[in-house]
Amino acid sequence: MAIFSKGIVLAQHKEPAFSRPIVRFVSTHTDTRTIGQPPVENPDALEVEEIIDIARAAAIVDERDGKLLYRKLVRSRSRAVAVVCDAVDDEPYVSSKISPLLKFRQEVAGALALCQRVAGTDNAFVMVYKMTTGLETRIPRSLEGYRVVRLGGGYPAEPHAGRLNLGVGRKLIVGAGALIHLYRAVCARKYQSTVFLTVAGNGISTPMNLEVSIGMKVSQVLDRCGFVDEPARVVCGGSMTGCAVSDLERTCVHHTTRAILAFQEYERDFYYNCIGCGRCEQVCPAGLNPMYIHRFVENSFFASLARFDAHLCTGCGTCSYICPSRLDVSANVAIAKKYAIDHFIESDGEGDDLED
Amino acid sequence: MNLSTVRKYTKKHSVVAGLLLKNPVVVLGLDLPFVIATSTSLRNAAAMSIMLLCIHMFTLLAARFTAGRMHRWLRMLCHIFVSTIMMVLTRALVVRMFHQDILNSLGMYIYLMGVNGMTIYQALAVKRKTPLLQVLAAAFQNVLGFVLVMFLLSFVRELLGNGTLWGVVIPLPAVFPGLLIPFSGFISVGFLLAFGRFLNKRVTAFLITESARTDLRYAQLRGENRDD
Amino acid sequence: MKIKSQDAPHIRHQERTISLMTDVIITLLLLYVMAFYYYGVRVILLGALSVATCLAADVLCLLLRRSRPRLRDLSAVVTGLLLPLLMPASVPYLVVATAALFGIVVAKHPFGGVGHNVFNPAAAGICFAVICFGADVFFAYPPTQEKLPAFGAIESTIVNSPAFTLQLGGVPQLDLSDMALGNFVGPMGATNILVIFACLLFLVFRKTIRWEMPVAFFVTAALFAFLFPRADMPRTLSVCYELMSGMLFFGGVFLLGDPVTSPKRGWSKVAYGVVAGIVVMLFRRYGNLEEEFVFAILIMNATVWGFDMLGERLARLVRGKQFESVHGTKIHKKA
Amino acid sequence: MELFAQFFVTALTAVAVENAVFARALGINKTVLFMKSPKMGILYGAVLTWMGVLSSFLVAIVNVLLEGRTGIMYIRAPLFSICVAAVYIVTYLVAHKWKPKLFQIIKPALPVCTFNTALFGAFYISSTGSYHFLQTVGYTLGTGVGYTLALLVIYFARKRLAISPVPRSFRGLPILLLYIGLLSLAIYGLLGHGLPS
Repeated sequence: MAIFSKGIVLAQHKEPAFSRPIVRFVSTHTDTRTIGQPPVENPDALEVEEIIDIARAAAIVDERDGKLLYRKLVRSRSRAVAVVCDAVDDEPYVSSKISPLLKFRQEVAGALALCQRVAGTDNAFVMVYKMTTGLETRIPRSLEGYRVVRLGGGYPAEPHAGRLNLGVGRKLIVGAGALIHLYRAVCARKYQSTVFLTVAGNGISTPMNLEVSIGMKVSQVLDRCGFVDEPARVVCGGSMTGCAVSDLERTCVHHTTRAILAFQEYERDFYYNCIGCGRCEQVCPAGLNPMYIHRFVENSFFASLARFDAHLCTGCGTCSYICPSRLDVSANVAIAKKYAIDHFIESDGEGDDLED
Repeated sequence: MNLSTVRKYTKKHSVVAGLLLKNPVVVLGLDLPFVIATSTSLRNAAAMSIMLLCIHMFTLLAARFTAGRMHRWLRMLCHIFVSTIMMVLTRALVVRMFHQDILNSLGMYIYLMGVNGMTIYQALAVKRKTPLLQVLAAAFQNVLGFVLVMFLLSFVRELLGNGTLWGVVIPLPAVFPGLLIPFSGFISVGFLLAFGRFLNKRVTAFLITESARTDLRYAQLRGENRDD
Repeated sequence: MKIKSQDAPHIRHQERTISLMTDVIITLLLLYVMAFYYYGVRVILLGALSVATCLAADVLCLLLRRSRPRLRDLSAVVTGLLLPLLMPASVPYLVVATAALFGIVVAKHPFGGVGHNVFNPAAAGICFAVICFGADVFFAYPPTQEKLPAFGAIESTIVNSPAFTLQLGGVPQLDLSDMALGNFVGPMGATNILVIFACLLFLVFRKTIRWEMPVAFFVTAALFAFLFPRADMPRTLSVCYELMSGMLFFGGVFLLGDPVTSPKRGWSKVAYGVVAGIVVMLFRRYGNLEEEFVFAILIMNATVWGFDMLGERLARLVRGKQFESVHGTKIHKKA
Repeated sequence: MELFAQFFVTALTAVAVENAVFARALGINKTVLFMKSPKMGILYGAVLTWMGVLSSFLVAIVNVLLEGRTGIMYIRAPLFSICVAAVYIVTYLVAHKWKPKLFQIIKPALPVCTFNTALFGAFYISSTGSYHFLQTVGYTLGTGVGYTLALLVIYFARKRLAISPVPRSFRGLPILLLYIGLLSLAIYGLLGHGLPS
């Protein structure tokens, strides 16, 4: 999306969580379980099928899109032109991909080598988000011999991760956490029992990156980091796309949980209706017109929605962020997207979990 | 649910709502041009009402006899001629009743009454089997609706736009001559219809609350009786 | 612990609609200061009356619509401040009140209130006032630098405005620097060209109005005036007079640039500005009144929907091309 | 030459300034205010233009014959009706006989657009304004074109108003009338003084 990649510049509140060491906060009886086989001494001797079997047996889920890693490997075996380690943390407060990447460099490098063998290509690199605000830890140019590509641009940068001009063909894009777990599964025969997530927000006393066991309650994680004050909102996921948690006791950390944010102020006041300033149209990275989609949905006027291509929405939430009237534009656009996919679009099944 | 209160008020309600909401002018949009353009003074309203009365009644009378005897489009032509002839005659009548300058204030609309939509379409709708009196009664009701809207609008527009009522000067602090121009006819018809709907909504809500209240009263009575 | 649920995103931009409204209000107050310098205290009274009428009508309509009246909703204030600036300083108070009432009660609230009005309330009110009270009341401009009495009848000599001279086919003998400084007869707020230009820069810088539409509008109007001067004068002089006289500059910034009644996409805005420029100049040339700008604005407001839909169609074509270039396949449509 | 100039000026006047719908509120009823599709509006406008232009030939002749006679107002209306009725009959029969497919299309629009106040209004204006032949034809043509444009404008206005939260009392006809009223206010401003009627 060359001309439509407008994007918005957000204040990245990644510090201090980004520079602090990653704390392991795991429950022991899940952490110690392993796959039945003995560990291999040199991973380079493994066959491609063995790697895929290990990935399947260790039940590794790519936190990037919540898909099983071995499926992606099978899809892209000896077909991809490049292997990309995705550490693009473009949402504010979230650094749960980039900071493990910087801490476990050997794991990432080894897993990248494995993925290269599976994909049958020698083109592999790491992709990070070019952060404008100054970080205390500087991001190296290269990481264990792999080139580190910095992805610039405004907020919705992750959709463009697959769109670097590496020539036509498929790219195998795997999140950093999944790579680390893959290497652990190969070398130490461990299940993926943990995820990396960021706990931050102005409601948290000590923001940090944690490695948390899957299935742990949100309340436990929050207690580990401590509150400044009673938070008004607890968000499971990124600050732009995450969903607010209503019951902390019954919500658990799962594979794709990137962050747990606690905010004090309550941001929302419905005061105006849309005055048609057109800012949402200016910032929409997909080139849609969220204002008209919003109005059509508000007046339940679905028949004429076909011309707005609501199914191209990437759900980045930029329109709601920019809206001066604090309207829930993105929620209505999501409704319109669902309607459009049901009524106007016939979905093509194949190849949707690999970036073309 | 106890409907006695509803029955008590339904007649008034139907009068209030029916005249404004079941009106051929505002519901079927018939004769909107005349209502919009010529409802600028009570004289105009009276003249147009008289003309429409004569034209409409006589044309529907004719339609009652042409019904079923000839083809639809030929019927239409007959009605057109009848209404045009009636227009010419009633025009002379109106000029005799009012002063000559009614022609200037009405302009070409007085001629266009010969092809007004209400007469043409409702004459086509007349069936052969329907009794004559019923046809005439329906026609009279339609004309009544037109007269009502005409007089309401022209009252407001003449009073505020010209500061007079039936030519008599009413001392007002300010007049708005813009109200005598067709665009304010559009706007005032729109507001009149909206006001009618608003009134209808209020009356319906009042009826519902009233009947609910009477329900409550009856229930209490019954409860007391049970206690005895 | 009390947790409120809310849709994403959970952080919002700090800019608020009320800040957009306050930007416009600040610029309008600046114009009021200039008008006060030229015409005296009557200007302030006119503005206060207009704002009060607009607010009262707004609250009344909101009550009738069974919704909570919000006094901090500043859109009515903007309308009320706009109205007197387009009128001569000697205009009776009744005219201002009538225009305000018409704008709010007819042009704004029946169409759905703030943000949904098809026609600009201020423009509609001005149009109604012009038709109601006639050109001799509305276009009777007092000379500048004359302090008008606050109340009572105004017996001041009526001076022909340059717009009137141009409409008669004459050439206004005015110094251009005087015109730029606003020292010529005309609507009480619309003559301070330099101040309005500063306001335009401020609003564009604050992104309250986008730059495409005013630029396209003024360029088109200037080109039209350059190609077809109304009287025999140098073409550049014709451009200056046409742009500076009457309501054109003021309206091009504040009435045409009103975000509610203007297209949304960039290219729609450009096309809208171009067509608006042509229509305004044609109205000026062939209209029978001295200043036809507001009527042209009303007509253009009716076409915004068409411009937006055309812009959507164009954007859809571009999106299809993008989709093909990225995914190699067409966007699948149900038959 | 200046005859044709007058022709075009009269036509343009009838299209824009003295638009039948916006300036004189002629030819509107529920059928044309609530069109199903823009095609329908174009059909109605086309039929009205066709009937108008054809009958305006006869009407112009009638105007010439009646020029300066006394008692015009008694025989003018019947004569106009006869002219339009003659064109109506001819069109009906010809379409019915030779073009049955076309006839099926225009059948619903034919009576509505023939005996239409917009059409007769154009004739009366051309008669009272004592237009000559070309002016009469041009004015009728312009009226037809302006009527078509007005129907399209009204259709798209309804589309626009469908996505704004109009108060319930104003939904449908009232808000549409307000819309037309404001547009007609703008057009009246272009005219600037009273309408000839």
